[in-house]
Amino acid sequence: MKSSNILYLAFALLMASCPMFLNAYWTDVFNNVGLYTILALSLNVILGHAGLFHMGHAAFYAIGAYTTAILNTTFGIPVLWIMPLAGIMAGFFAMIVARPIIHLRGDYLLIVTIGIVEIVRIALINNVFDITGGANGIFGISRPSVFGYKISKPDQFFYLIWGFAAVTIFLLLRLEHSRFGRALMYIKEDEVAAGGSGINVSHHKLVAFIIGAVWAGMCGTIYASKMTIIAPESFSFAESVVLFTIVILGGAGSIPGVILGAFLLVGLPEVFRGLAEYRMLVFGAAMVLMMIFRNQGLLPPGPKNYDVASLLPAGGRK
Amino acid sequence: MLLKIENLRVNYGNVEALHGVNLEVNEGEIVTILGANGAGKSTTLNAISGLVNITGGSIFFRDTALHKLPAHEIVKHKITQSPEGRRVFTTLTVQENLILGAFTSTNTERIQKSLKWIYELFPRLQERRKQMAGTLSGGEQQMLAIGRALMANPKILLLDEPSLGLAPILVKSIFATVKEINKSGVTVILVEQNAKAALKLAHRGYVMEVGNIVLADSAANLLINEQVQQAYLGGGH
Amino acid sequence: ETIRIGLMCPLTGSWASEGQDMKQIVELLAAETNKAGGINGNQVEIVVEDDGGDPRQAALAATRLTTKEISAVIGTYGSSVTEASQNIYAESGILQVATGSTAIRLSEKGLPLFFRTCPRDDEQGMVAAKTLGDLGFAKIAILHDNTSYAKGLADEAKSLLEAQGKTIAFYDALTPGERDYNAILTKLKSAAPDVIFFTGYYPEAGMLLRQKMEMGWNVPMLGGDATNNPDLVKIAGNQASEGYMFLSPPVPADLDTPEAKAFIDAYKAAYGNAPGSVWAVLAGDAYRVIAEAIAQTKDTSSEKLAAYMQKEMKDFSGLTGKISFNEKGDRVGDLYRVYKVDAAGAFVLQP
Amino acid sequence: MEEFFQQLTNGLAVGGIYALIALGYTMVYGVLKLINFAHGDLFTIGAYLGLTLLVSMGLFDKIGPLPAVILLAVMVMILVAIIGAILERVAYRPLRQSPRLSAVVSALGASIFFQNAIMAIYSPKFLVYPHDILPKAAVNILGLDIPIMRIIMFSTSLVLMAALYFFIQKTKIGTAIRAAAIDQGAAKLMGINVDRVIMLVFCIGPALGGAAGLMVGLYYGQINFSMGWIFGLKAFTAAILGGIGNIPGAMVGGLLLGVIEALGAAYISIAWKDAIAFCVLILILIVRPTGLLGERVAEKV
Amino acid sequence: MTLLSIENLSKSFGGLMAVNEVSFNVEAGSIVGLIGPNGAGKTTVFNLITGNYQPNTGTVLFDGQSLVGLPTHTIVERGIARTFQTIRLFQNMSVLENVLAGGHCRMRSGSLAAMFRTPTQRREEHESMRQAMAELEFVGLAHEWQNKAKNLSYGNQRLLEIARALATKPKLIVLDEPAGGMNDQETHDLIRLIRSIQDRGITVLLIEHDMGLVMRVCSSLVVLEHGAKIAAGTPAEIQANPRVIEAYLGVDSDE
Ligand SMILES: Nc1ncnc2c1ncn2[C@@H]1O[C@H](COP(=O)(O)OP(=O)(O)OP(=O)(O)O)[C@@H](O)[C@H]1O
Ligand SMILES: Nc1ncnc2c1ncn2[C@@H]1O[C@H](COP(=O)(O)OP(=O)(O)OP(=O)(O)O)[C@@H](O)[C@H]1O
Ligand SMILES: [Mg+2]
Ligand SMILES: [Mg+2]
Repeated sequence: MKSSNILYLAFALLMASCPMFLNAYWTDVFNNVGLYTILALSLNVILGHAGLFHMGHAAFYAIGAYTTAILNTTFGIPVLWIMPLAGIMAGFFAMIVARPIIHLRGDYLLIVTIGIVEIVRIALINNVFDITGGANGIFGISRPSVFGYKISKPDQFFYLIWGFAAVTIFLLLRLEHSRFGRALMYIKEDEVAAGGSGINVSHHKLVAFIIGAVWAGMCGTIYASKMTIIAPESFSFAESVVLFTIVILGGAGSIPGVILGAFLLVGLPEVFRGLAEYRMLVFGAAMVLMMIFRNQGLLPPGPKNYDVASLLPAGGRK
Repeated sequence: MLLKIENLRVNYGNVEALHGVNLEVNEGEIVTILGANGAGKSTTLNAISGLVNITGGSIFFRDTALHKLPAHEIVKHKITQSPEGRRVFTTLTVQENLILGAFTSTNTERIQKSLKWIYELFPRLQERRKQMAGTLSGGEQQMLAIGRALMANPKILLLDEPSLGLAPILVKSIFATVKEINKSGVTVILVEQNAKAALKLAHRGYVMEVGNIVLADSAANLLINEQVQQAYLGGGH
Repeated sequence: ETIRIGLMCPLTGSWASEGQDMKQIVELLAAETNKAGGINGNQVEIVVEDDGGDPRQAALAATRLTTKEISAVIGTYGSSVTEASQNIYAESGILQVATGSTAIRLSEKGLPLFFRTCPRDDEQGMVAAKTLGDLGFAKIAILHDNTSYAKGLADEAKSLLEAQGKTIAFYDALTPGERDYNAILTKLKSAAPDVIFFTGYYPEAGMLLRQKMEMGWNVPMLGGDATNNPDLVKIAGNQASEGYMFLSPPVPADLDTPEAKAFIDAYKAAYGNAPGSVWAVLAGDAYRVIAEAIAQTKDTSSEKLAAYMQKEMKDFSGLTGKISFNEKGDRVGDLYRVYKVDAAGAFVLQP
Repeated sequence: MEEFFQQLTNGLAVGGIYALIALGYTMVYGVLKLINFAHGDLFTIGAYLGLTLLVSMGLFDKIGPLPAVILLAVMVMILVAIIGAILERVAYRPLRQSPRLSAVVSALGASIFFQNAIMAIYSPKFLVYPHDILPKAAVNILGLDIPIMRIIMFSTSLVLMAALYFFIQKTKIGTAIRAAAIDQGAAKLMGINVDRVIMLVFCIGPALGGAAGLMVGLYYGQINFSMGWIFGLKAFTAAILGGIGNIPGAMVGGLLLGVIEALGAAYISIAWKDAIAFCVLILILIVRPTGLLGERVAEKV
Repeated sequence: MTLLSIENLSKSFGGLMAVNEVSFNVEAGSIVGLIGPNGAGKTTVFNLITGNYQPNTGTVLFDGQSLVGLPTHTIVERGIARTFQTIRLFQNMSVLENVLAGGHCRMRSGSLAAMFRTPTQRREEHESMRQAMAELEFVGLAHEWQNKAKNLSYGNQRLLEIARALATKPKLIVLDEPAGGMNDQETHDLIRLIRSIQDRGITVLLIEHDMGLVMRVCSSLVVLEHGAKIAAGTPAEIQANPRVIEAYLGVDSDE
């Protein structure tokens, strides 16, 4: 077994035992960390791996959450059944909006994605199609149930959220170490060279967007059923900024980094609660300091391992 | 002695690229540095210009300790460089690039005169003076980089592979120009892959290998040196 | 043994000013209780949590409070923020007395431990429609700011006014937090209404009044209770705000009760000025209601307190008038008054 | 038709302010390629410092409105410039060699810090500039009443833009600034003191932001700690619309954004106005991927 | 057989005709050199072939099919690979990863296959790894496979670009100044490499200012000046062409 796998396993065991010694509040903090971990990992595909400046991820998250809320409250479909559909809706939305803008460079893409999340929020507030409930949002979303077992307490959600996080990490790790994952890294490193090496740049960018959106959409389902009420302000630009920060601060393109980033960005404000009205002040300063001291992010991606020992020519090592 | 480098050490991260280089340049000389890829030639030039931080040793320009000065102060002593990879200001025009070459000078008349001279040297640049430097062809950019370094009327001119990417006819004229400006009193340090041409032009030469000077002699001697012939003059075939 | 009461309020974020006022008032009242020997001899401790004015943070703050052995919780400001915490308190069996959350649906869910000291939007909508009718306006412009509260009030008023046969000449929302509302006022002006009913918050109301005057347009304007804040006049200036009317629960200064007078004096002594927002005062009322219930029942269990508040508390003398609750936990009685700003910028209670 | 022109002037007035903030934004961007999310907060700081100085010094009573405004503007610009320079030194310089987005996160942290620092120092309440210190008169141009203050603000933006454009495009220091923006190492080889140049940019940009803050305070009266966020975002949008890094572009983008918002509010829907503005932005970028005036430099390979 | 056929190709930038009515053919299996003074339009011709620029007029036929209007990656898939005049490697990635980029267009499995690691996907990954190592071996960089591209010496970076291009399994490889920055010894090795590329059945089109190299490896030459073709022929013919001597080669004064 590879050492990184042992690390992931140890982390999983540690996490699984958390609810046993954490009170409801800290369990719930961890739930939030888990949600943000999944969201940030989904953003990481776009921002960290493909290097696309995307600051509107909350839009995809919103689509998923609202799909869940609307289908659940009007047709009573159990939320976990809606989850794949929420992902597909978000992915579909991403495909439509990203296609015409995918060729925009850096900062231009950044403002456009900010624009998208704002347009979505404004549409939700203005009760578009008369189904989003306007500023009130949608309430009365039911709690998920797994094999007839209803999930409502923080420690129950803990296993749902972190279970989903584990699946996400597993799949995204595999994605990262594949032809597709490498293509994104090439694009991030140098688009012209990537195109010149035969990589379809805009196609891969678009697929990255869609994968990120699908995951964010599924995360929206969990969020909606955990809160039981969703409102437009939960999917604002500021929310996207938090996700963006998690990815960059943790280490763009590094899955362990993003997990650590989520712990810090979501956990630190809770740790600072004792500071009352000064907590965000300290938090802002902490962000600057962390960035200065680890300017590639806290855990930047390391070199990848390739098993080429068997392929090396016999006398190849000079 | 115009320039005296003693025991120069430079690190990139944890890796030492120069392990104590000693090099001397007299006023009015053309000195060439030869060496394989990665030997540390460019690093030596960049250390003189102050672009890399040195970890040990000293660089004296007459009595001035260059190693204690930031890059932009070194230029004020009229030491300019045409760097490896050209590094022209891509979104500025050709003329703006050239004018920046004389940034430290305040004498506008002088600047205009230099500009005229560069345009005579490279008529192509005059043709393209309003074009953005980044859209020039490779060779045109090389001309611009050399022209830019000449704009300040340097006392010491550092040329890092000036012939790279230039058409044969231009390579010849560049070498002729270097000779000419050297005659007018400019000291030149020349790094070249085209070792034969460089040695024909230079007064003296140094040979570098993985961060060390391994040979120092007059250019004429180096040209007939067996070791140099083998490694750099294509003597093997 | 100390009695612990939670206070959930926005200490940071865009509503920080409300939250910090709430904290000041509740802590002042608790200090007074303690000085007077506590409740039934027990000292009171206020446990404050910041909800940042954000539903997600509020859910966390609520979960955190549930782990702190509190008997009841006060708060918070903003309906959607309160809503995010409702389930959590309900599931932990903690009495919640909301203070600035006027959305109708909060008390329509059948949560037995949920109360609020503020009135509901439908009540204000009714009063607004009636007031506008009484004042004889026929062509009415309604402007809200797309927040849950303002939109709710605007919708409520709109349907009531339409039922009365009034013309709604304009109905739209501005974006809060901006500085320049000239474009909106220009558009409003071309609709030529008799009156503007603005259901948003005081900063925007102040800017609207001021820019309306600068445009040289003097159409009357009526506001909702979220504009009851002395800063309104500071923002708009005396001249622009003169004649502006708004609906609001009465502020303590306008009540003759000894409790109200004592509170004003204590507040001034402690903080040097009169209390600003009526919503913060309603948090004070929430505290007083809980304290009263504990004192009367000699118990701190949420069920007992809730039962007492619902059934036995009648016309308890609060800082904003008499307080009783109905079976949904809503405050009963017609609370709303009409205020008008005079030339000196003072809020004058209309008869 | 009159309403249309009225709305147009409304839009231009707001746009003038966006433009002024966007100028500082674009300037900093042009050199460091840094999306300075703290720029909006420097704007807020300008507004607060202006108020503090105004109240504490009683300038308007002593020397009359016009000299007072000018003196105030100078003081605010200097102070905000100093804060900007400190910000650069502390939060951005250590990140100059790191990935671009690292500096963006540092800027976001600085923004949160500033916002909460202002709240802690000045309280979260709305603060208000004294009324009636500026002339409220309006002039009638072609049948439209236009407040003098709007004209003053608008022309200030124009003058500052022109001055800045001249400075960046035509002066030696300006060319040095642009050179440092492209290749800091090569700029050093020209004898340019890159640190100084960047420091200078970080004085000018924030000073412009501070001036805009003061203007907003003086004209609209009401300020609060979080107002920089919205204005900063609008300014960023404006800068992108015009082509980021391009000074006339910031001006054009700012004015256009203001006008789109006003006309969108007037003829489509007020509630959707920001969404309309973003839609127009996106459409423009689809057609012109580097903004209205941004140069389309095909990368030469 | 003609592999690449360029006809009346033109490209202007603003008022400048960078490439002006250029026509030439590249026979399958040959090594053709494109030479000319600086700014003559050589790199621009390459960019037109590989889809980095779109021509104003003219056609590029490859294997009988037009390439005009196709995106770069499709052209690579059709079988044209290139290197860049200013090196464009993935600087922060390993040597191996750089070569794997070339193999990308010959692989099929997508993101879902990657997540669920299907047998086909694993086989494909392994095969592309094997091929990448083989290409590194071919250019002599196998021992550097773990190194970051930016830590290679200049000459080795040029070789790595060639390996990456070869990994796309091209029919035609276009090299833009492959010997730039190499000393005589390294240039000598490069000549051998180019010949063995030809031996693999790959056609080569190259730009080079090093006449030693051009004269030794190219079977035919095309000369551009001011965007227009001024001469074409065998190296010996070109070397003796007075117009080419005047515009490009210059007179040898001392050799
Ligand atoms: N920025 C850098 N970071 C890390 N290592 C570097 C850097 N620049 C150069 N090196 C390393 O330092 C050593 C010397 O490089 P230098 O560029 O000085 O060589 P050179 O003699 O100029 O070679 P060339 O002929 O290829 O230009 C090489 O091993 C090179 O890999
Ligand atoms: N994007 C562009 N915009 C404007 N002019 C351009 C552009 N690209 C190339 N040019 C001009 O077109 C001409 C041909 O350039 P090209 O790069 O093809 O030359 P080249 O033959 O490769 O020269 P070299 O041998 O110096 O590399 C040059 O004069 C160059 O300035
Ligand atoms: Mg070198
Ligand atoms: Mg070229």
